[in-house]
Parts: sequence; C-alpha cells; structure tokens
Amino acid sequence: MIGLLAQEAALTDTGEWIANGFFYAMAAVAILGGLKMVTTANVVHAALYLLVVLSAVAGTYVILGAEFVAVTQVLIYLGAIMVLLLFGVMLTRAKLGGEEDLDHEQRWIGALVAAGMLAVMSYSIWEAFDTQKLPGDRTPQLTQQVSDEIFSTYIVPFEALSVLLLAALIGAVVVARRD
Amino acid sequence: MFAAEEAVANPWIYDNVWLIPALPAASFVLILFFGKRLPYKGAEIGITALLAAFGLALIATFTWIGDIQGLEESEGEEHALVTDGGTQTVVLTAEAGEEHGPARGAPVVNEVEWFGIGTGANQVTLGSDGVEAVDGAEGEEAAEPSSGFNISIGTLVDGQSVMLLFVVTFISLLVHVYSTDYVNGDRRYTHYFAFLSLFTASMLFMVLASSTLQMIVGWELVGVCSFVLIGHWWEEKPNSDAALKAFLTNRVGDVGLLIGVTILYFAAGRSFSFVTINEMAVSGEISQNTLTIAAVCLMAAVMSKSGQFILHTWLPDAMAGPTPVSALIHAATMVVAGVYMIGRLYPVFYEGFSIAGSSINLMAFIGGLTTVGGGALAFVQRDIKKVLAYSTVSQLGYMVMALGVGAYTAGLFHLFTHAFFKACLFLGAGSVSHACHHSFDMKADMGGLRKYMPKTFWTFVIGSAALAGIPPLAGFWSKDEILVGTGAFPGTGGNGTYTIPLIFGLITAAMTAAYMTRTIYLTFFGEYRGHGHPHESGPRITTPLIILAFMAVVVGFLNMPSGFVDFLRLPSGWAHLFEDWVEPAGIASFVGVENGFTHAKPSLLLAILATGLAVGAGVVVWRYYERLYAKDPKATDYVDGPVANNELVAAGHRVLVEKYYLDHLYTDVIAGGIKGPVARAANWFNQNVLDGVVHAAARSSVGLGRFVYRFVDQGLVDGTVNASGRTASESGQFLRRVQTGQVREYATLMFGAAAVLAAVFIFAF
Amino acid sequence: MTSTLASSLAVEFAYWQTSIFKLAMAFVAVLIPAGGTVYLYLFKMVSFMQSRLGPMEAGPYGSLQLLAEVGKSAQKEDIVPHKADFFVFKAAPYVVLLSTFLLVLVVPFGPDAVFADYDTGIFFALAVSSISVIGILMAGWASASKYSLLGGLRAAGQLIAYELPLVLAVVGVVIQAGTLNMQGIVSAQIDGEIFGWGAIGNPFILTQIVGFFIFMVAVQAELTQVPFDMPIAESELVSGYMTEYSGFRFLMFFIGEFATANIFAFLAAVLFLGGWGIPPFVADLLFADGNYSNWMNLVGPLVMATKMLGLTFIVYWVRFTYPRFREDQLQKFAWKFLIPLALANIAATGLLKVVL
Amino acid sequence: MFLNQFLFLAAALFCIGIYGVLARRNGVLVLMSIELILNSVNINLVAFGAFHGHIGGQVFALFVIAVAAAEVGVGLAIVLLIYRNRRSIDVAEANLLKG
Repeated sequence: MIGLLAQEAALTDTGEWIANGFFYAMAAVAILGGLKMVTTANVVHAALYLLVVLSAVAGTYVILGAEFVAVTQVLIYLGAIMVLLLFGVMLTRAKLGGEEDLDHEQRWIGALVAAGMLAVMSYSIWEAFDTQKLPGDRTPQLTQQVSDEIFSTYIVPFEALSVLLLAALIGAVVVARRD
Repeated sequence: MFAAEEAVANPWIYDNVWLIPALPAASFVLILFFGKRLPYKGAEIGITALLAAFGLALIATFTWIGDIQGLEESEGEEHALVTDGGTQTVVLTAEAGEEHGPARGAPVVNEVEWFGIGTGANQVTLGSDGVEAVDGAEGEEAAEPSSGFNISIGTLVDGQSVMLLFVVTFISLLVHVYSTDYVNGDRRYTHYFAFLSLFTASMLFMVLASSTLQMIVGWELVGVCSFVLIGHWWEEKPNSDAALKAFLTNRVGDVGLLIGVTILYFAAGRSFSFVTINEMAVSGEISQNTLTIAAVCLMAAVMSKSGQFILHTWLPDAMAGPTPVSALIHAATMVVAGVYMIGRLYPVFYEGFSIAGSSINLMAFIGGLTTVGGGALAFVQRDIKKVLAYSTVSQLGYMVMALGVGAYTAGLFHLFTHAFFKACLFLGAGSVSHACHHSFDMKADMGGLRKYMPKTFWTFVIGSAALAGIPPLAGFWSKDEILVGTGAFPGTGGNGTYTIPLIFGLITAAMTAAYMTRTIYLTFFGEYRGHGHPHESGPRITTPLIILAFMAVVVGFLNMPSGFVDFLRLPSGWAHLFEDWVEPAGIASFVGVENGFTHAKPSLLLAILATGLAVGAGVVVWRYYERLYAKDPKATDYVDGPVANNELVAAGHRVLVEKYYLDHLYTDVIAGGIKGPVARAANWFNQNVLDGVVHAAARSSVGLGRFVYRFVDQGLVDGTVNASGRTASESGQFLRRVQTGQVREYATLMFGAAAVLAAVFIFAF
Repeated sequence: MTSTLASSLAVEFAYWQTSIFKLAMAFVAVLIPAGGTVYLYLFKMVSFMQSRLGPMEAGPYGSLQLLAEVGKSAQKEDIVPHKADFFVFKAAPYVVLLSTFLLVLVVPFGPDAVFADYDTGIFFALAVSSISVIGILMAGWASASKYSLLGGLRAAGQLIAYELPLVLAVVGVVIQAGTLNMQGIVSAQIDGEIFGWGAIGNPFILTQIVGFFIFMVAVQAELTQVPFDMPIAESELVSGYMTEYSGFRFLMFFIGEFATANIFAFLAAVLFLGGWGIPPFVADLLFADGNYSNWMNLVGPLVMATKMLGLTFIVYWVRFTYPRFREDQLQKFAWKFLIPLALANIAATGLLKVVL
Repeated sequence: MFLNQFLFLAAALFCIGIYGVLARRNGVLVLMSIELILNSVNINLVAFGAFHGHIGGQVFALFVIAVAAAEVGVGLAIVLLIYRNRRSIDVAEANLLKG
C-alpha cells in the first residue's frame, strides 16, 4: 500500500522525498531481512525472511518505474518460487524449533569474503557513479513497451529461455522421480 | 477476411484455402485429446475432418477450373493475384502469354507476415520483383526483400497445388474409411488415426506452402509422421528399424534440401517465395551455375524423399507400417512430395539442368535408372506389398524422368493417375492379406484367391492393368505422354532428344506389365497355398477399392490428345483438359521464351509399340507361371526354370534378391568400411611405424642408458630426484586438504579470489 | 473515485486525504460484500435449499446473526498452541487477509471509481492472489499439528495446481482485449461489437465461455470451496490448516475466505461480464453523453454488486451441491484437463485474434 | 535519487547472499541465498535500465526471474533427491568431489 502511494507521489515534483523515504525504508527492510535470513536458526523463518526481502525488492522496482517487473516478481517469486521453497522445506522435515547445525562452523571465512567483496564493490561503485542522478521522470513504463521490446529485439533470448524452461521442467521431473 | 475492401475480389476459397490443412490438423489435436473417449475411438473425427477438407478441396478444384475456363474464353492477359493481409495487388507478369495459346491461371498467393527481424514492425514484404502494384495503396510498403529478415506464411493456389489438394484429400479420405476396418481392434487405434490426420495435414500444408521455408516445415512434418506410422507396431524390431531407416535416409536428402533452399534464398535476393524464385530463375537473374548447384542439392532431397536410386532403400522397408499407411505414403503423400517439389520449383531445375534441347541430364538419368532398376527388383519379391513398393519406386522414377526430359505436364499427370491406381493396388493388397491371416507372402500363403474374393480380384486387376498401361485405363494415357515427351521417337519433337530415357521407359513398360502379371497370377490364380479359409473383406474395405478402381479407369480421359478426341468425334474442348488446368503460369510464362519447352506431338505408332510390349511381356509371364504351376500346384519356390538351370540368370537373380547389394553398401561398406580400414590403417601404422621408431629409440637409449646410469644417474640425478619427489609428495599432502570436495569451500575460494583480484585491478590500475 | 466527488463538490482533496478515503473504501468494498454474501448465501440460501429456516433470532430474519458471530469470536480467548511457532502462527491470518485487500485494489467499480488503475491491473490481481498460499503454508506449519501440516501441504499443492489454469484462463481474455489494464478490459467489452452489432457490447463470456468455465472452476479450487475442500476436509483433517486457530484469528481466515470469494467474483465480472458497464443501448437510453461517466461512477458499483451476487451464487450453489474430490482426482483434473483445455483456449484465441 | 542508492542496496544484498551460500549447510538455505544474489542482480539491471532510459534492463530482469524459477525447480529436485538418498540436506555431506 505504501509502495503504491510512493509511486504516485514520485510522479509529482514535491514527491521526490517520499520516494526517497520509501526507498530507504525498503532498503532497510531488505538488508535487515536478508541478514536475518542468513543468520536465523530456523529454516522456515529463513524462507519467510526471504519473502520479506523479495517484497521489498519489488518495492524498489516500483520506485524505478518497472511496474511489470515488480508484479512479475510478486507472481513468480512470492507466488511460485517461495511456495515451492516452503514446500521443499516442509517435505524435508523442517523442525519447528531452531536447529543448531544450520551454519557451517567456519562461517567466519564466509563473512570475511562477503565483507571483502562488499568493500571492493562499494568502493568501485562509488568511484564509478559518484552522485549521478536517475532521470527525474520515472513514469511507469507500459507493459506494452516491455512486450514490444521482448518480441522484437530480444526474441531470440526469449525463445532460448522457453527452451531452457522446458529443459528445466523435464530435468526436474527426471531428477525427482521416485524410481 | 477483409472481403469488403478488396479491389479485386478473390473467390472465397482462395483466401480460405488454409482451412484444408487446418481441418486435419485440428482433427489430430482433437483425436489426441478426446479420441479415446468417443464411441468410434476418434475415427469419426478424422473422417469428418477429411470429408470437410475434401469438400473444400472440391470447391477449390472447381473454382480453379472455372477460372481457367473463364480465362480461356476471355483470352485476357494473365495476372497474378498477390494478396497481402487485407489489401491486394494485381500483378501483370512481364511474359504475358499471347504467343502460346490460351492464357492460364497464375498462382494466387495469400501471405501474412509471420515475423520479421531487423525490419520495423508491420513492414510488408512482397517478395517478388515482377510485382508491380496497381492498387497503389500498398505500393510504397513493398520493401526491398533484402532489408532484413522477414518470414511470411501463406498459401499458394495454382493448378499444381489444387490438383494435389484433390488427390491427397480424396485418397486420405478413402484410406481413413478403409482403416476403420483394417486396423480395427489395434491397441493404438486412436493414435493411428491421430497421426493419419496429422500426416494428411502436413502433406496439405506442404502442398499449399507459398515459400521454400514453409515447404521445409511441411516436408519435415511429413517425414516425422511417416516415421511414426511406419513404426506403428514398434514392438517388433524390424518395424522400428524400418521407421528409423526411413527417417535417417530422409535426413540425408534433407541436408541437400537445406543447402539448396539456402542457396536459392540468397540467389533470389533473400527471398523464400516460390513466385520470386521461379520468376528470377526464368528471367535469368540467377546465374546458370547457381541454379545448377541448387538443383543438384534439391535433387538429393528428391532422391531421398521420392525414393530415387540410390536412396530408395528405405521405401520397400517402409512396408512395415500398416497397409493403409503404405497406400497413403505411396499414392498421395510422402513419396510424391519430392516430385511435387520439382514441379513447384520447376524453373530452377529446368534452367539448372538445361533441360531444353539437351539429350540427357542428371534428373532424367536418375529417373530412368530408378524406373528400370526398381522395376527389375519387383520381379524377385515374394511379399506382395514389396512388389508394389518397388513398382512405386519404378513409377516415381518415371515421373522424375518425365520432369527431367521437360515433359512437365506428363510427369504431374502420371503422379495424378498413379495416385489412384497405386492406392487401389495397395488397398487391394491389404484386403488380400486381411483374408490370408495377415500374411503378405504371395508364394507361401496365397494363390487362387479370385474365387474367394471377387471384388478385390477385379479391382486389383483393373489397378494392375492401369499400372501396366493397358489402354484405355488411366496409366496408359500418362505413360504414353511421358514416352512421347522424351521427344526421341520420330515425329514427336519434345524439348530435346532423350533417347536413353525413351528406351528406359519402353523397357519399364514391358517390365511393369510382366511383374504385375506375375503378382496377379501368384495371388489370384492357381490353387490356394495358405491355410484356413480366405473370405472377401467387408464393405468398408471393398467400397474404397471399387471407388479407386473406377477412378483408375476414368481419370486418364482427362488428358486425351486432341488427335484422339477428333478421331472419336468428341467435343474438341475435351482434349488435354488436365494440361490446361494444371500447367501454371509460372511455367507457362516461359513457354514463350526462346528454347522454352514445347509439348510433344502424340504418336499413334509409339502408343501401339508400348502397348504391344506391355501385352507381350504380360503374356510371356503368364505362360511361364501357367506351366510352372501345371507341374506343381503347391510350389512355393523356383522348382524348375532358368533360375535353377542357368548360372547367369541365377547370378542376376541373386543380385536382384540382394537388392543390388545397396544395403550392404551402406551398412557394411560405407558405415563398416570407414571404421574398418581406418582401424586397420591405424593398427598397421602403430605396429610398423610407431613401434619401429620406438624400438629403435629404445635400443639406442638402452645403450646410452647403461652409460649414463653408471656415471650420471647414480650420483648426480638420484639425489635431485629423490629430493624433488619428497617435496612433491609432501606439498601434495598439504594441498590435499584444500580439495575437501566441499562445494562451499570451492565457492569460498572463488569469491575470495574474485574479491582480491577485483581489488588488485581497482587499486593497481 | 475521488476526482468525481471532488469536482461535484468543488473541493480539492490533498493527496493524503484521497489516500485515506481510498483505504476506508477498500475496507468497505471487502467487508460489506463479504458480510452480505455470507448472510445471504451461507446462512439463508443453503437453509432454504435444505428446507429449513436458518438463523431467525438475531434481528429480523436473523439478519444480525453475523454481528453476533463476530462478537462471539472476538471475545474468545486467542489460543496459541504450546509448541507452535508463536510469531508465524500469529502472522499467518494477516498474510491471508493482506492478499484479499491487495486484490480489491485494482478492481474497477466505475470509470473513475477504482483504487489504483494500474497498467498491469489483472496481472497484479493474479500476483497478489497467490500470496494467500504463503499464509496458509505458514499457518499449517506453525501450528505444530499433524492435521494442520497435512492441510497446509494439501492446500499448497492444490493452490499451485489451480493457480495455473486461473492465470491461463485470464490470458484468453487479455489476448482478446489487448490489454492487462482492468479498465481497458471493461471498455473493450463495452465498446466491443459482435459482428458489427454493438447493442450489448461484447461481454467476453460469449467468446471466452471456455475461459469463464475454467476461471470459475479454478476460483472454486483457489477458495477451497467444497468440491475442492481437501485441505480443510473436516472428516479427515478436522479443519486442515485452521485446526489450531480459534477466536478472532479463525474469524480472519473466515473473512479472508469469503471476502476473497466476492473479490474473485468481482474479477470474473470484470473479465467476462463487462465489469461496471451496462449494455450500451441501455446506457444510451438512460444517460445523456455528458453525464455518462459521472452516472456510471454511482451506478457502476451497484452493477458490479449485482454481477458479483450472481457469480457468488454459482460458487455457493456448487459448494452445497457436489461431494468432495479425492486428492488424486483433484490434481488430475487440474493438470490433465483444465490446463490443457486452457492452453487450447489460448491457442484458439490467439489464432482467431490473428486471423480475424 | 541517485543511481548509487540502488547499486549499494544491490551490492549489500549480493554480499549477504554470498555469505549465505558460504556459511549455510542446509541445501534449501543455500538455494534461498542464491535467490538473493539473483535479486540483487535484478535490482542492478532495472536501475541501469532506468538510468539509461532503456527498457532492455527490465526485459533482462524478467529473463532472470524466469531463469530463477527454472533454477529453483531443478535445485529443489536435486535437494529432494539428496534428502531421499541421505536423509539429510546438509550440503557438507555431499563431498564426493573430495580429492
């Protein structure tokens, strides 16, 4: 709901700060949710935190005027992928309370590597784009524009993608068969 | 579609001719999904769809004929109608045919753009250089064909495609009806009908294709369907082998097809359109050499699809499928695809092989070879279906030969007549085997059947007589026209003097009559040699037989020479109707060009000669078998006679039985031969050259080694080696711990290294 | 919605005022129809079908029965099972309800009477409708009860299976209308013509009758209404994922279920019955050109309500008529019948769209 | 609004995802972390698309979402298979690559 307000607000001249505020809220939610996701001791909780992160990311798409991508994110990620993951979690007997051995004992190496990457990336992002601004007019792009682009310029990747999905479908069935 | 706005209204059927392939295609889907639940297991859907498609094909045929008659009356200039989406342009072809008698209908092309790459959306491409917009509205949008990559999908209606629409829907309808009895109770009854429908749909799709690309789609679909249907009873190994063989042999030719189409695409200024390619080939815009290469490549496709020597081997094996499928494959759909393609791109072949004025070319030669070679093989078969299969090979060779000598109409006319009597013969063979407990062996399980199944017998005899070219049945007219078309017989004057094809043709005429007589004798005369009691088949089998036999009698009269018509005092309009209807403007347009092909003049003498040969050969064979079975009524093999007594004949017989050793050539010599000698050569090289070198090196090094051992090795080297060995071993032991097999740790290393590398790049440069 | 109001009252509303008004109206649009249909159909219609009177005590003809039920539920103790995952258990009903409220956002009730007129309207609706599955899975898992977990898993399997035909059925409409926008779909139907005859527009139920059938069946399954109520199945799973819930949280699930039924009926009305539109010839008779838009903003919600009542009637009618599917039949029906049928429908629609 | 805002968010999510992949033992959790990484890539794609006023960014974000769906399908199938064979989805136990 707030995201929708923010998107409408962003279209007005005075609404920039709303959009900014909304973005920082979303970013905070996403990062906190992400951190909780990788540290929590409960698999289902992790999945739910991921859900929160994905919703927040959908919110940032809305700010960027990518309405169709945002809705697709909700439909595919929240509606399909997350349900599938939760399904998988439950099928593999997730315990109700926490589990101790979810993390590797040498996770500090992972943390070190991740922190190192973050440092390098932040530095290079800052060097490269400094204070460059996004265009002021972020009117949501029409679905038709997206579809026109997919079915003209990107028709070949699109077709390749359909083949990939088919292969994944068959692959998943073959891998998970019970015989 | 947009009938109201059209400048020149096409007849409804021309715009909606796509319905004809769409109906069987829809039937395929419906049968697949709902077939098993229906009272007749899906057969009713197929038959209904085919009935509707046949009705539409009839409408198309009569509309087309009406157009031709109208054009003939008005003697107007010819124009091609090119419809594009909704608007239409009338095209005046440059070569309007005043010089060559009545103008004929030009192809009606209906195209919608399927998709384009690299051009703006909605760009319309009329892929024809000779196209000149009269309508004006769309004229500017007729983009250069070279600006990007557009694929149109559409239909092309002309005499040739209308003729095949009629034949395919007609035969397929009869085959559907026939199959309801013949495969009754089969475990994959529903699937059988589904694929029968799809087979028909793909063939119709190919027939109506307006571009080479579309034709390839249809061509491959036909191939896939034939694969499925030939292997219908795939549980038995030979059947699935036959299906694979058909499919793989066809792939060989498909390579040629793809290359040929690609060459033509670029040669014709990036166009797949038949009309464009043909017009450019005729007008000389594509160089002779290009056309020759393209024609040779396409010829490979024809050889595989239409069973020409030396790629014909799959065709007799394809008899493994159910008999109605064989009928459909041989009469109407698959094997005529190649012949149809030659006709469709005839200018390419005509120019590419310089058919006019020469006396032999690749196409005529392959056709002639096939017709004689296939005919000879038919003599030694025991399987009635194989006789017919080799007969088909032979007759296809006839058609290709006809097209090769420039007798275009004669070739297509033979395709037309052959469809009816060959379908009749195949279905008859099916009926016979139905009676003889599903055996096809003429010698072991048949004989004397004329008493038990008179309807099958008489229709089979009519079909055989038509095939053998006994006047006045259908085969006579078309075969005679081909013989005349070679132009080698005195006084006929065709496009060249093709003496060798004429001789081949005459030999085949005699052979055809001979092996068909043999077949009839073995099947229907003498005493019954099988077991059980044969009986006449049911009405769903005999009715199609009777219809087809009737057609085999009458269709020949569609193309009587005018001399004959005058002789019988018939209306002069009855002469060469087929020629008027089928010969398209694309071909007609270059009849007027210098050195273009002309129609040969029929010769009574040649007709009498060919008929005499056929009758003579038939009589000789008849006498032979009569005497053979007089000695032993139950003979199932050659008890006596030249094969048993004469070494030379026996050798020839062996060659024929082994099918010219072609299968051995492919499996043993080519496939086996490549791997065998290569392996042997490698072995020899290994044994002699490499080993020799190694041995020599070894001997010399042993000497050297002894020397070195004493002085260098023991002292200096050993110490170093041992030290380095220990180092390697210990460092390996250490590094082994890195290789934990944990994907996670590899990922850690990877990401860590990436971070470090990135940092190095950022800060160092 | 508010712009008309503003222009007629000659008042400028601030952005936040508009937003709050919309939020309030969203509650109205969800809760009033839910209460109405529950009383009308769940209490009364089914009683009449079964030859009894139904609730008669609270209010005239028992019309206040629903308030009584709400009051009863609200004062019950909010029990959380001992071993349950406290937070997830409590949050699950809200997720289900959130999906319901997000759904109503894009439903147009008039030319301007819409909460958010998104370019991707129907797509958005389908996307948020799938969120409720997550709430159900959360409820099923967090209850620490075998019945709940089984119910949750069954629900998830069923909702995944029927989400597909639901989406695919809509695709046919989208192809025909040429837009994902709900207003666009409505106006495509109002302005449409049937072979040049435009008196009743072109409600897509005529051309998309197959899509309508698939949509309604899938809706029935998405709502876990009776022929598809394996996840709840009282006789084997007590009450499925809702087993451990009581009091107000149970009520929220209840509201979520029945309000979603109404909103799916709204969606079906928009997709197949012309939405808020009335047949053009009636509109021509009733409203002069200038006033059409204003009038429709008032009449539109009533029209929508009427169509919704008709469609929910079908849902409840089926619910009280048919016996329950078996689990394998249920899955088979979705994967082997509905989805191929929906795909065939899409193929046919696409083909006809290109050809015609 | 700055472009950097989005890029930093994406970088943060990316690194969190990497930490998840490196630190978690549970196969499903690793899959989830990969989803996080893919999402951060999507943010970048969409942000750059908006930055350059080009819609291709969105198109590729859509492609990535579709690929993610395929990835989860196959990934979960593998995890389920491991679970069925070993009664555990600890990725640390799947170490047949061990040298």
